[in-house]
Amino acid sequence: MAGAPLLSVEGLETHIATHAGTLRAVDGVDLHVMPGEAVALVGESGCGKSMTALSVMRLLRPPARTVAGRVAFEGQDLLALEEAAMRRLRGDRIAMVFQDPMTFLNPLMRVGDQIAEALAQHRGQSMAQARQAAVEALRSVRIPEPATVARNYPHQLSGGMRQRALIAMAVACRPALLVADEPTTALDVTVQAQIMRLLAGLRRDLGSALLLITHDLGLVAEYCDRVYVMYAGQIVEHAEVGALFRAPQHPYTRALLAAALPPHRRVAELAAIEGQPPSLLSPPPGCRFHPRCPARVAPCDRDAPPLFVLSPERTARCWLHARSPADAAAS
Amino acid sequence: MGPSLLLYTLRRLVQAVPLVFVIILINFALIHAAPGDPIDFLLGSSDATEEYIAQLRAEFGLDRPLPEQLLAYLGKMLSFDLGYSLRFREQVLTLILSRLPATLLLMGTALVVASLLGILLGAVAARRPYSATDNVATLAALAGYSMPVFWLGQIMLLVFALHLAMFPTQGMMSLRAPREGLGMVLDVAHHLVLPVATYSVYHLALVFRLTRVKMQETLALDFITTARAKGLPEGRVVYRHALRNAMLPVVTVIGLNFGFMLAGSVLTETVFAWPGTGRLLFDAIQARDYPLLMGLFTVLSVMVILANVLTDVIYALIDPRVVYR
Amino acid sequence: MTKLSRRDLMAAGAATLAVPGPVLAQGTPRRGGTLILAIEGEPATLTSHLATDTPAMMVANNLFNALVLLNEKLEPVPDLATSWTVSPDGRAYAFELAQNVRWHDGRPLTAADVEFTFNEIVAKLHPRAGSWWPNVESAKATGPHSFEFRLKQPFAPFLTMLGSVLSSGALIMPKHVYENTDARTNPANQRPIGSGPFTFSRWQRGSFIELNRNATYFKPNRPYLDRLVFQVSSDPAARLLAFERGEIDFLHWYIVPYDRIGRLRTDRRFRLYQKGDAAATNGLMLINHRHDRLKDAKVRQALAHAINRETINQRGLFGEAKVAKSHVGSTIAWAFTDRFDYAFDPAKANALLDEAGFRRGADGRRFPLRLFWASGRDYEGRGAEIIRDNLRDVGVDVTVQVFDRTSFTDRVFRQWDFDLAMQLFTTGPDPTVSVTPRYHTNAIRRAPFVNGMGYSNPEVDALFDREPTITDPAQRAQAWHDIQRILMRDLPALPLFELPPIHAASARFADVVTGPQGYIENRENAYELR
Amino acid sequence: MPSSIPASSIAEAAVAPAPSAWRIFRHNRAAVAAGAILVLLAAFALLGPALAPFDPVRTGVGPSMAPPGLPHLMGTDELGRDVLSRAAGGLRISLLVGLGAAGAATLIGLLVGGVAGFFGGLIDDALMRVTEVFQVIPRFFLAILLVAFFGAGLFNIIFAIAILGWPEVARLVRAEVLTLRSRPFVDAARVAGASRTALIVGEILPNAMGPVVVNTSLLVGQAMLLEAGLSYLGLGDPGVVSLGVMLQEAQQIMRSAWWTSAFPGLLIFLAVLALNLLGDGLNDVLDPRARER
Repeated sequence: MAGAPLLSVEGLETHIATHAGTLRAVDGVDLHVMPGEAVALVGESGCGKSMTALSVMRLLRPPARTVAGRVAFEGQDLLALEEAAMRRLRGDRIAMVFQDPMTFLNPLMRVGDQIAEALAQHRGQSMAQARQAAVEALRSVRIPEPATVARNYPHQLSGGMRQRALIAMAVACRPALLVADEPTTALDVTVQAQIMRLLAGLRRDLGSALLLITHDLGLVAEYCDRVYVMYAGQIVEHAEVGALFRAPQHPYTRALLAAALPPHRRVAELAAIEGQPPSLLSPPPGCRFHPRCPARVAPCDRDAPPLFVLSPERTARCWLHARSPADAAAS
Repeated sequence: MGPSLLLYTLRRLVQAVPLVFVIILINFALIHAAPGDPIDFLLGSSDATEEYIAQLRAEFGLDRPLPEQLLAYLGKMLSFDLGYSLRFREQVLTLILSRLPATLLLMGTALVVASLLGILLGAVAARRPYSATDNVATLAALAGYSMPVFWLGQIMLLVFALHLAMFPTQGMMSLRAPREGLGMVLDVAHHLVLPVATYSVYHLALVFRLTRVKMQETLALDFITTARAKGLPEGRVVYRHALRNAMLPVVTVIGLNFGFMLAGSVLTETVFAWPGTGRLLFDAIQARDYPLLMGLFTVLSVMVILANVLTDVIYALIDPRVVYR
Repeated sequence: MTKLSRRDLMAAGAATLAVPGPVLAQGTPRRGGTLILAIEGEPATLTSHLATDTPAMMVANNLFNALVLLNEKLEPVPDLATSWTVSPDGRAYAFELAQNVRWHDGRPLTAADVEFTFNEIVAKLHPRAGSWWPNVESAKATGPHSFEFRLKQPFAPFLTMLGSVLSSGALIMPKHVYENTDARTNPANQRPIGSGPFTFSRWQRGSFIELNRNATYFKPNRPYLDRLVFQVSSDPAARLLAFERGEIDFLHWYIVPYDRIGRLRTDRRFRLYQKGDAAATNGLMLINHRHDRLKDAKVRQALAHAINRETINQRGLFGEAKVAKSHVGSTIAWAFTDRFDYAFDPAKANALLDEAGFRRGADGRRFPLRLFWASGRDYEGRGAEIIRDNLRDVGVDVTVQVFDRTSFTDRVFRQWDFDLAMQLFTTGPDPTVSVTPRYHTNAIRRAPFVNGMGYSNPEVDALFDREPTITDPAQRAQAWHDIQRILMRDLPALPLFELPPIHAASARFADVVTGPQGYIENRENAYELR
Repeated sequence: MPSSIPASSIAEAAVAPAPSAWRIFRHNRAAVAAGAILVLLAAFALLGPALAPFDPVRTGVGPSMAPPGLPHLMGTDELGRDVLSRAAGGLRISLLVGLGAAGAATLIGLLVGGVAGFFGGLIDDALMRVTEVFQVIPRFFLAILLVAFFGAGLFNIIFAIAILGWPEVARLVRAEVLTLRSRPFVDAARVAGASRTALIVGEILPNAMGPVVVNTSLLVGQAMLLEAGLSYLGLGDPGVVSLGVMLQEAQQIMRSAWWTSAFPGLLIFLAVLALNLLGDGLNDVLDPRARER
């Protein structure tokens, strides 16, 4: 790995103010994405991975707010950027693909117009030109009869087609980074594969990097280079895909992997992760996973483990890796 | 889409026919359920001649069985014979039609002003919920919502007509020096200000509140995030993406409230001596002119039904998801 | 009375422009201007032959003429008739009509129109014809411009009656428009063709009625104003505002806000007129003689002593009215007497009620009564509240109930289902036409504004029947004093107040009211000051 | 399941102990103030006639048209009646009309909506058609007709106004019942052999009450305004003095004695405003979703 990262997130903290108190949705996340690289952010729903993505995009809405950290993209600190400057980046250099193609499309606007809007905004094209370009964008995501589809409303398309349209919208301006938040969750299995292959192909063609947010380890294995595993607002493990699948270093990652295996290959005691993810309003003391952890040891319920650096591309937040106090301090 | 929209409109009109039938049925039921001889309700206390009474009895078939009477009554209604006003000695329909333009002018202006202002203010307030602007606007809307219309009208008169002498107090035009052409239009507009202001307040408050809530809800929807993720300016996100979606329920409620707006017109027209159907209704109540009362009820109900059909059509124009079925 | 020719007198009257009365104005009358008059409701028609409502009469009098009008002394003066003679036996009235009168459509007005009006319209349709028409034997044209009434018997108030168009409906209608049509539904009722000082221009339904100056009016120089506009204005508060703002120039006595008269009087922008004796009106409390307590005269007299009518005047009418002391209006000076009035005396009322055998119960009450009034005239409602309190003070437990006018009329005059009721009655211009029809036994009919009280006294009936045939004024006055004595003793109703005939007009106009008809007179004399 | 990203994240807040209803309500300061105003107004209406130093009906307890001051805090009217004493009684009647009409409308709406939602099918269709008819016809006019035809008694007025309000309640209840009907706890009760009535009354309605209570609080205010409107048109019950009747009476003299119109008007305004604010507050507590009403 050489050169400067395309995206680098350091110490990101995003809080949500609620009636009951402050919810630490993202609690000190570090991650980076290299140009052209595909990186996965994996975790159960509610672990803060989507909030991380929205924090990076600066699409949070009150009561959610990023309170600390640094997000560097192509050398600029996004969190310090003027809103207008950020807007120029969004949809142009960084684009986002969302989970549910139905609800993320404006039901009252023609599909083509929704794509053309971004082009008109960033490329300074007239609406007529942008509509032409939108048809091309639809063609590039392999939608048949793109000119017709451009004139359709979202409700007239199938789920897969809608997701393609959403992707077309995101890639229309050839972004350097594509943030995809569970892009296939709402789709049929067969369609899922098509969409993922489409994303992979586009990435190759455009040379874009991909930050894939998902809970589906199968997708990760197939399409990504590196993985961050997130639990309760924190990164608990980081590794190259092969290394992670071969030898997960965090009990939570292990549990995730086990849950993803076909039933006949599951190891009994790890078949499912017992219990519920903790409340982010008042996380448990010590390791946040300890109440559910099958391998907890002495300090787990007292002291929060640091991120132990196992190798340059490998970290894990677990006392099991505490070979000496120095290791802990080093993180 | 043109022809299919037309067909849709026609179909909705046809579907409204049973409603008109129900209105007529209610009228008929009222005549027969009210205490006293139905003929009293058709005659009031006027000094009618025996022949006229006999003629009415024959026309309405009051000596025949109820179903036959209903048929006779239906027949009269469907041939636009709404009866004869006892108070004004004139065909009820003629009377109502002569008053309808004034009411439509007042209502139409108020509806447009209130809806546009209400939607605009609602959208602005929704962008910064619970800010000072929002709180003031919300409280003001609630206040407008909570005042008897006629009382508000009288306050308006005292403040703007008497003390500030900015607007005339009565009627639709200056009677001392009638004007023609543009002068007359301006004169009518001048007379329109206070009644419209009074009349709009309730509706404005309603539209404002609804728009505000719907905008807040819409701004929290996923496709707004998509629009922002595209890097669109906030103004475009709010007014092009959110407002149009938030408008859908607002349009429906505006349509449904048309009937309530008519109620406001009675009170406003009376306070400002506006020569519309509301004033006519007031006169009809004072004189217990039952044929006129029922005629007004019928005509205004049909107007409300038509307004609802119109609302459906507008909704269909805004929302591509409506299936013209 | 031998011969009652007034030809000489009347010719002189015509020469001095017909209608005497003080000219209030500074300066001389001049042409031009628009007078805007408020009417409280939309009239049914613009003619007088069907309706007797105020708005209709206010408009109709400007569009039509009568044979004669009345002066301040309630004496007849010429209108269409330039002169008239009465036969020595008092049974034939011959009129000469002005020669140069034309209908608004240009046709000449002749005696045929007069004949048609009385025989075909007044006799058949006018709601109040019953009070005088039965005296008429025939009404005939005797030439193109001469006309004669023959009566069955002498009828002293006949000319006064003809001049009082509100009571008689005697506005002359065009034969060529109404002949062979149903006069009730003739479209001309809404777009009248008359002979009066103003012509019909337009009727904006619910808004206003506009009349224009009749350029070919038969009276020289009349009228002065170019336009009359009758603006419909129902809301009292808004109407007053419009008047103060100068949007309306005239408020007639039924809609003048009595509480504001004091202010208006001192405001130089306005001028008050106190005229209208021909249409003088009293407020009465009708007493149902069928009620088993009220049929006792002592009880009725006790009520009269118990009610403080001065309070009703002060609080109900803001001190602008007068306490009514008889059934005849005080403006009819020759007939009026206040000798038989009742003093406010609760002690006496209590004594009378005890005497009548209705002693107070343990709770201090004697018996319950219902007092009805019709919504619309707020002073009647206030009067009812005061009466309730007065009567409760002497142990009569009164409940006040208010109805809309139609239901009220129905209950009181058709159903006779009431104990006490508030009602206005006209007292002018002659008691024969105003008092007799509501207390005569033959007026006990189920019809509006007649003897719904069920009062019947043969003694007074005889007087009622004899009195109009008396031609000697002194004797006739004596008869009316006798009638008042009996009526005040029997109390078919208790007179409460005489409504003040106060009209308010903008001071920019002069002579807005010049005669005894007050609000309903035509505006041919009114002019705008410059 | 369609959900926005922030929403799903915020859903985590639900894991935390839910704030109490009182705490949410208290958070809405306007609603708390409104509640306080309502309590004061209700006390004024209920105790006023007893505490007021003057007979509200009796004329001449003071001078005619005395401006506000001592001893007549709200002045007197033209008959020398004490405006404050009358207003207390008037408020009581207006509140009675408001509560009566809103209560009746809610009851009818509960019945119709509950039955339609629970039984579904033909019954639902039929009832909903009727509801639609009543939503479309100009109900204020129907109320006018009813009062004009059957007389302006207090009961008739309450009934006529109730007719105005029930269709919304019915639709609201039906929608709630439809969603609740398929919830597990209802199934559980059904399996346990509960009768239909027991199901509706015992299981479904209590759970549907939130939005209904909110709607009722708004209806009370609406009904008070409608009563005032009917009174202005001369269709108030003349036998009892409501605030609307007072306003109507004050028409004649409002220029000479502004207080005869100002105080009754202000009382209606305050009461209805407080009811609306309260409705908003209750809405936050009881029905965070259906805020459009």
